[in-house]
Amino acid sequence: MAKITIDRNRCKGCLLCIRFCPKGALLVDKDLNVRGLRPVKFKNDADCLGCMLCALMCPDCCIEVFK
Amino acid sequence: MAKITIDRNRCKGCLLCIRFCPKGALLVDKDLNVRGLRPVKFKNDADCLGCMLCALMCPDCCIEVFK
Amino acid sequence: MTEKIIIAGAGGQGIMLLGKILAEAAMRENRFVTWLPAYGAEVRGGTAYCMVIISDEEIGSASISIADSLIVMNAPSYARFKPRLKTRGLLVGNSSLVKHNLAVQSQVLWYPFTDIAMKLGNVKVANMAALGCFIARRPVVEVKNIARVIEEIAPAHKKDLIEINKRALAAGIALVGKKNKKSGEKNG
Amino acid sequence: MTEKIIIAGAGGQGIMLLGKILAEAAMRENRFVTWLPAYGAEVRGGTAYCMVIISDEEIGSASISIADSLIVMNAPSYARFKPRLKTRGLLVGNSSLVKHNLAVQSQVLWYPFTDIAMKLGNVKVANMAALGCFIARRPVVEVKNIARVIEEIAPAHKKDLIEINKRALAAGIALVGKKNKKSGEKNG
Amino acid sequence: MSKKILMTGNEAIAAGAIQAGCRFYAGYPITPQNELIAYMAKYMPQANGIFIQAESELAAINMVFGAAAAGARAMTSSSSPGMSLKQEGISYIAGAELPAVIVNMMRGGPGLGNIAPSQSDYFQATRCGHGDYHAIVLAPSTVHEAYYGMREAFDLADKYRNPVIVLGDGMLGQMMEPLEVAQAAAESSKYKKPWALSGCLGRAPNVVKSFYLHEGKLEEFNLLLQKKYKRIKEKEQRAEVILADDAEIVLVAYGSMARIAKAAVKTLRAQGIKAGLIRPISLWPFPETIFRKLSAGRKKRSLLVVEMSYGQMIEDVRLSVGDRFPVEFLGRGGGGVPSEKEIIAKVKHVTGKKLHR
Amino acid sequence: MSKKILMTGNEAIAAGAIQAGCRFYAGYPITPQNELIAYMAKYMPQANGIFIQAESELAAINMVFGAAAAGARAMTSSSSPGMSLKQEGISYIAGAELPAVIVNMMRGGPGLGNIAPSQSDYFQATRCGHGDYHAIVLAPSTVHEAYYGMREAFDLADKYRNPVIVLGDGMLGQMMEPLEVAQAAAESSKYKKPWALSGCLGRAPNVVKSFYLHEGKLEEFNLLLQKKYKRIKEKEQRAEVILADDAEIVLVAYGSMARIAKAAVKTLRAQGIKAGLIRPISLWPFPETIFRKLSAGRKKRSLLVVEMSYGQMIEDVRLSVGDRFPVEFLGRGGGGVPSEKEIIAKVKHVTGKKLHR
Amino acid sequence: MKKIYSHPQSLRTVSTHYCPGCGHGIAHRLIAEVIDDLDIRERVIAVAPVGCAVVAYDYWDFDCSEAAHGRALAVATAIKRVRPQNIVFTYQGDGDLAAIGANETIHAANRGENLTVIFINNAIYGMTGGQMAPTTLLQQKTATTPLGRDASLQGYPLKISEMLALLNGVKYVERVSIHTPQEVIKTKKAIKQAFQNQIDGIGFSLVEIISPCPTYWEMPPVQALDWIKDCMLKEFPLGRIK
Amino acid sequence: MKKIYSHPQSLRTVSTHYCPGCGHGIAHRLIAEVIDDLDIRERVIAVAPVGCAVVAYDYWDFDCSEAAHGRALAVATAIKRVRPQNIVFTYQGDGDLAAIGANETIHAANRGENLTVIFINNAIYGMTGGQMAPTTLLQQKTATTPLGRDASLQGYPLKISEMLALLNGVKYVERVSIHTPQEVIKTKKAIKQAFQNQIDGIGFSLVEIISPCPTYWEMPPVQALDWIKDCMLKEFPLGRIK
Ligand SMILES: Cc1ncc(C[n+]2csc(CCOP(=O)(O)OP(=O)(O)O)c2C)c(N)n1
Ligand SMILES: Cc1ncc(C[n+]2csc(CCOP(=O)(O)OP(=O)(O)O)c2C)c(N)n1
Ligand code: SF4
Ligand code: SF4
Ligand code: SF4
Ligand code: SF4
Ligand code: SF4
Ligand code: SF4
Ligand SMILES: [Mg+2]
Ligand SMILES: [Mg+2]
Repeated sequence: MAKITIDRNRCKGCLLCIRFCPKGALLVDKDLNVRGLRPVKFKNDADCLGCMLCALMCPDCCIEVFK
Repeated sequence: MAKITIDRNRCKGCLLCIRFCPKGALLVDKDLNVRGLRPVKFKNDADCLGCMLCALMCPDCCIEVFK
Repeated sequence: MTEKIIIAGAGGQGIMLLGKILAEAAMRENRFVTWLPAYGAEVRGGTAYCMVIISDEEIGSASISIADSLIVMNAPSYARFKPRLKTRGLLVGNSSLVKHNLAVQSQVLWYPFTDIAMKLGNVKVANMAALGCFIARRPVVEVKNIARVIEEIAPAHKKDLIEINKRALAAGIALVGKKNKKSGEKNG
Repeated sequence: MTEKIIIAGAGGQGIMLLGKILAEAAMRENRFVTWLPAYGAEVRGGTAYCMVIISDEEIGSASISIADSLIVMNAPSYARFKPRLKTRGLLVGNSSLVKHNLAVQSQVLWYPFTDIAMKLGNVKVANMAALGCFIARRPVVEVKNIARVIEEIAPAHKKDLIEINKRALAAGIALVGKKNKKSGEKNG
Repeated sequence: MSKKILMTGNEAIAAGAIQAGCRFYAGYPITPQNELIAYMAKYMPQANGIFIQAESELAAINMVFGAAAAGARAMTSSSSPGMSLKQEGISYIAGAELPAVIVNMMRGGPGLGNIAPSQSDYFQATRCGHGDYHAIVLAPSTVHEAYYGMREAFDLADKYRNPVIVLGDGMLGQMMEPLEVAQAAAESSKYKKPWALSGCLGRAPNVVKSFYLHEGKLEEFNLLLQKKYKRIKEKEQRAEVILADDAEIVLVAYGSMARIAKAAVKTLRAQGIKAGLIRPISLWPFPETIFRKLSAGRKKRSLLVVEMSYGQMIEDVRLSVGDRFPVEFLGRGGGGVPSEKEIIAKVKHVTGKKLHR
Repeated sequence: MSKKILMTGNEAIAAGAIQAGCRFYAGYPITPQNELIAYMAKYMPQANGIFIQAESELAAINMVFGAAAAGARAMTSSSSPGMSLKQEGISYIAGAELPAVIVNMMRGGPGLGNIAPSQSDYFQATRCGHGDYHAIVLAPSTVHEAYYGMREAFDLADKYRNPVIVLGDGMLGQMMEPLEVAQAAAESSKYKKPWALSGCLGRAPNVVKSFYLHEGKLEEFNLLLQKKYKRIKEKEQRAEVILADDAEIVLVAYGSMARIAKAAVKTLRAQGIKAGLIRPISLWPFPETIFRKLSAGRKKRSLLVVEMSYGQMIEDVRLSVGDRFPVEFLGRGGGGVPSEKEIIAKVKHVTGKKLHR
Repeated sequence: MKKIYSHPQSLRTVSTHYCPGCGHGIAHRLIAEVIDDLDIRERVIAVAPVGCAVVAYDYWDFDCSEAAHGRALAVATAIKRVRPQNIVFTYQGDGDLAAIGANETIHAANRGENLTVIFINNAIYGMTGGQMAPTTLLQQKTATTPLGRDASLQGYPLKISEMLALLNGVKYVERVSIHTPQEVIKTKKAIKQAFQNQIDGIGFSLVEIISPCPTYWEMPPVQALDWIKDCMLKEFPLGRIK
Repeated sequence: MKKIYSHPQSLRTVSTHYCPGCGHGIAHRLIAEVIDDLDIRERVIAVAPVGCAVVAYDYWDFDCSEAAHGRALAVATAIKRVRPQNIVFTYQGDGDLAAIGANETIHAANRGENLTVIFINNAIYGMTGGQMAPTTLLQQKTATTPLGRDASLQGYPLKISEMLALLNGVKYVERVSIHTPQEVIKTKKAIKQAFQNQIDGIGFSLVEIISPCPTYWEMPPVQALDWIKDCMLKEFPLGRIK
């Protein structure tokens, strides 16, 4: 079992993490962050692998991975 | 039978022509030219081939060749 | 009469275009007008703004320190430019994207322009809705001139966009046209 | 007392060195002295010159428009600097390499320095012969100081050159020392 | 009546240049003049002209040297740091007596600084690089003037075979104003260029150069240059003068700054303060004649120089008026722009007038 | 007593720099300063310093930026065209507040010009490149001063964290004069450099930069710079004054030119003409205080500025004295050097004195 | 649960000014990770370019110098010579390194300076608003090639890494990309190698990173990664060049 | 007797300022001969460098422009673009072309400008008095490498012709020498090819000529030619590079 955390206020919504997550474990939040845009969030029920692909691709280093 | 002429006042005495003449047809003049240095001159009795090697090497384009 | 307007929002919200349409319309009315964009590294990170001055006299600085009106389309712009609106100035705000408080000494028109645009079928026309709303309250140029500009500047292959832009403009006008302050208008 | 000397000749004739030795000697006598070379593209095509000023007072310009003395070691230099010698200035000329005429309003010392040097066994010491000749006529510095400089500035591996340079210097001095004008001295 | 269009100052300069017969542009991107190069990229080929994005400002200015040597109306543009890089090239253009136009849309300095508008390259433009040369320097203040000024810039360049610098700033470059574009084409052909390089068919070879090897030759050439500069100084001083005659305080400002000063003058007059404005349009030659004439008017008056810098043009003003009037200064640098309010406050301080509203 | 040696001005500058603790030199060959770079090539490694022949003047000045950022006493040298190429870099050095020394041995311009001595980069040195910055400018006049001035140059650079330009000319660079070299080593270590880049071991990271992205920040920084410049202006004006007190004509000249002017003053005094000399040593800050004080002396006097240019320093003189004295000018450019004779003739012309011999 | 991926120490936890999906962010992070891994944060001196990454010093938590546009390698040369014990690297865009700064690049490389160079090739001038870079692809539309880059007018995409590899002074050149997580991992390895080389005194080492600029490629970030694969890698093949 | 070798028309009959035995003289003459042979004297526009050949325009009898040190190819680019019918060539030394001007060289080449470049490699800065050039050999003593060029400090002799050959825009590169009459003949052929290419619209063509500088090599002219053979050609092999 693994999970990730996202620094939602630094997230720019580029969606690269979503593109590369093998488990579809991320989605776009419908609430705005402080930047006034929609960050991604982790699906709490997701079957996260802790593979870190999302973190590897995040240009804003918003993601931390736990396993 | 061939011969060369040398523009003695433009000659700088670099001796490249002498170095490459296969016939030893040139020598250093003992009279000074207007630059105050010793130009080369053609030995009038020389067995010039008209091979133009002297002219090819002259950096100051002082030599004309006749055949 | 001189009107100094700051328009601000996110990249992609059509901020520059909003300002340009306003400026073009003013030009067609032979007014003095200047339009000044944010530029360079300022535009990274997704913010955009421009400044429009419309006047009956020659215009000095195209840059606005204190604005008569402020149109803000997202939260960071609101935060950034709020202090530059003059006391009792006009604020037109996009409530779809801004959680606003009311501590502004201004006339405020908060409407969900993004939602309105989405309902019209294209999120990109939120800017026209905001423009309509602004112009209805501050008739610095004639609406018909704005409509003409919208028609004229649309690229040939995008003529289909004219209609929806005009509808958004109308929707914006209608918000104020209702002449009631219920929905979004407040005096703070 | 101020003596302005132009020294000129071909590259390789030791023109700069002649000037430097003179200047060094003057420095050892605690005189004010400047030495200014020709430089840059001017030195292409085989000409070289330098200017030396020796004085008891601070020196203004190190550049000499009108010289008190002129030492010329080849023909082009003679042609070039002849006009810059003051009326009744001293000309020291290398008759080995210059076909000179006498239309100069100066004291002239023409000697075949190159031939003299060749006789001494090294064509390169013509400069010292000329220096000796000059200094014998214009004792602006003491001969012993010149000799000291020659000793001191010779590079370690070329100490053997000291002797021949000093001999050339002496030979130059001797030319004038003869105190007759037969050989080369004329008043033009 | 021709149609008005809304254009940025940067675009207006580019459009004005093409309209003036410019057929060669080389430049390197730098904010805040990127709209200029983009406009050139798009429209120069349409005018059968040559557009080159150079590998650097150095390459760009030397391309302009080459194009001008070949007889084309040629220009480049940049902003402050890039302009510093062009200094050697501009000196060569002046030394080879080539006509060329160089645009500098100034930004905040020193160093990389920022991209806000500024006027802190005044010294550089008017006193230039190495050697005793001068570029003619023009400072437009509106989009209209940016556009029409280019024709003048190219004409002056051709007329005097001299580099012309158009000195603007980020604000002028970025802002849009309505512009009525010219209908008639410029008569660039009236300037013949027999000295230009075109191959020596039917004539002796031409040489374009600034190098003088032989003693005295460079000085001779410089004396000719100095004569030319004298001629330019006599003939090409330009300024706009507003309400200066009876003014007790005359503002002096150029470019974008002059717009704000003008607004301040209006406000001050409305408040009963006799303010005026001199707006130098040619910064070199500096319009000193106008300042000299100022003496004829009323005695007790002061000048107030307003700049987006810490005081550069003020030196030319002081050199022009000497001790005859007190010369005051208001300036901000690093991208700061003195506001109308600040100007008015300063005027009131200088004239000793209280704020009466 | 230390031994005297005969040295060129170029070598003296190099030797003086090494003696002053300079341990980084980067330069690109150009006449007339090649002896300087050659000296550095030979002796810098012997002093455990770094010598780099850069690929260009641009590279050289930016290497100096880097070396200064890393905390070294760093310098470069060039001559006029190369100096123009360094303008951007010098502005960056000023903007990043780095101490560095830049030598310009001026030659004839504009363009490639020639290699004769000149003073026509005065404007460039004192008014510099883009942005409102100033380099401190020192102008040595003898080989002795060239040598000892380098210590002062590096000290000023470190003290104010500011670029210092040493402005000489081809004649000073090429000529040899006797020099007594210093025995004691310079105390360069008294200037601590906590801002220098050395790795952030045991401290917060250091950043060396001139860029200010956020609105208002660059202006704030510029205000600090302006304060520093004010301080320098108050404290660092330098000039040599000779016989000016009672002079009816005061010559003003710097560098090599001042030597000739000095000789002229002597000759004039000998002829009974009361001449004096002010020789600015710091060109920026210009020694205006000395000129201001001049008023205290005799009334009827004139100033005669003599330059190897067509009039650059004269502007600073005029700005300093205003209308109080007539300021006359004698100058030659393009490698021409006003002679003692020309100066004397001009003085006599100005003072209305006949030649009495 | 243990944290298996966390924010590197050498990277400050601040928002960058980069556009969403910009490759600079990934490159910054990888450099910070390598510096953490090699434990050299306190010895590192970075030289930031003029380009979108101009304020990289606001993001990295170690000593950093600015350099004038294109001159990073001149600045770095001097820093390294003055402080040979420090680890000095430049971070430069394609405009900075291969256009205005190509001369400084070539000569620092030829001198064999013991430096690390991180070269961000995004085929565009980001900072100034999307003009042609030396590496812009043929047909690619930019602000200064509105009809697409035309070889007959603007020449060909410049492969400066291949040119540099010819020089004796250059010890290591590799071209990598960050368009997939796998390539990101390789990129980190290459960066590490380039730093390790400097630590070991081996000499001039350069990593060219193909990096997306969604803004001026005018496409969403995800699509920009595809464009790298489909277009950029055709012109700029990945792998060890030297 | 017939005159079988005479002074080319395109070369003025004046004395040059070059030192005795300087290779610039031979190169000037060969260019003049080629221009005569191709009958293009009246179409040619030369761009002279800053270097010993700065006043080449005093020796050639056709149109000529100066260029600032290193910028000849920027100047030439513009001249050729403005006047495509003319034949435009640059003549540049190693300092001019490969040090200060390397950037202009590379980018003009990469743009594939239809130009002819004559590159005089004499491994030294002649004009300024014998400092190190990018092409200076290892161990070679110069004014700025008094102990000889040291690879660890000054890097390696730069082979810019080989670098340029990598560029798509470059069509012809050949390295020739003038140390024997046979090589002089080959040099002339190469120069002719480079001009013919331009006439035919083929594109960027460069001839690198290994050329003696007896003065700053500090040897008599004849010995300088031997030094070319014995030393320079080891580092700079002759022949067609592209
Ligand atoms: C001397 C100078 N010229 C031009 C500029 C403007 N400028 C800033 S960054 C840049 C190019 C940016 O492109 P690149 O190096 O590829 O970096 P990117 O932004 O793409 O990461 C330019 C031209 C400048 N700041 N200084
Ligand atoms: C901007 C600038 N920097 C430096 C110089 C000085 N300079 C003139 S020629 C030259 C180099 C000459 O070497 P090269 O190009 O190899 O030509 P060569 O004389 O050897 O033929 C230099 C450095 C200059 N004139 N301008
Ligand atoms: S660690 Fe892997 S599985 Fe988990 S969210 Fe990230 S990419 Fe998806
Ligand atoms: S990759 Fe990072 S910045 Fe982009 S959407 Fe995901 S968390 Fe946000
Ligand atoms: S033509 Fe041949 S044989 Fe005759 S002189 Fe010349 S080199 Fe000698
Ligand atoms: S090659 Fe020419 S210059 Fe040299 S010696 Fe022979 S004729 Fe004279
Ligand atoms: S413009 Fe391009 S390179 Fe610059 S921050 Fe935006 S995406 Fe990144
Ligand atoms: S210095 Fe060298 S390159 Fe220059 S003219 Fe003399 S021999 Fe030729
Ligand atoms: Mg880029
Ligand atoms: Mg060379």
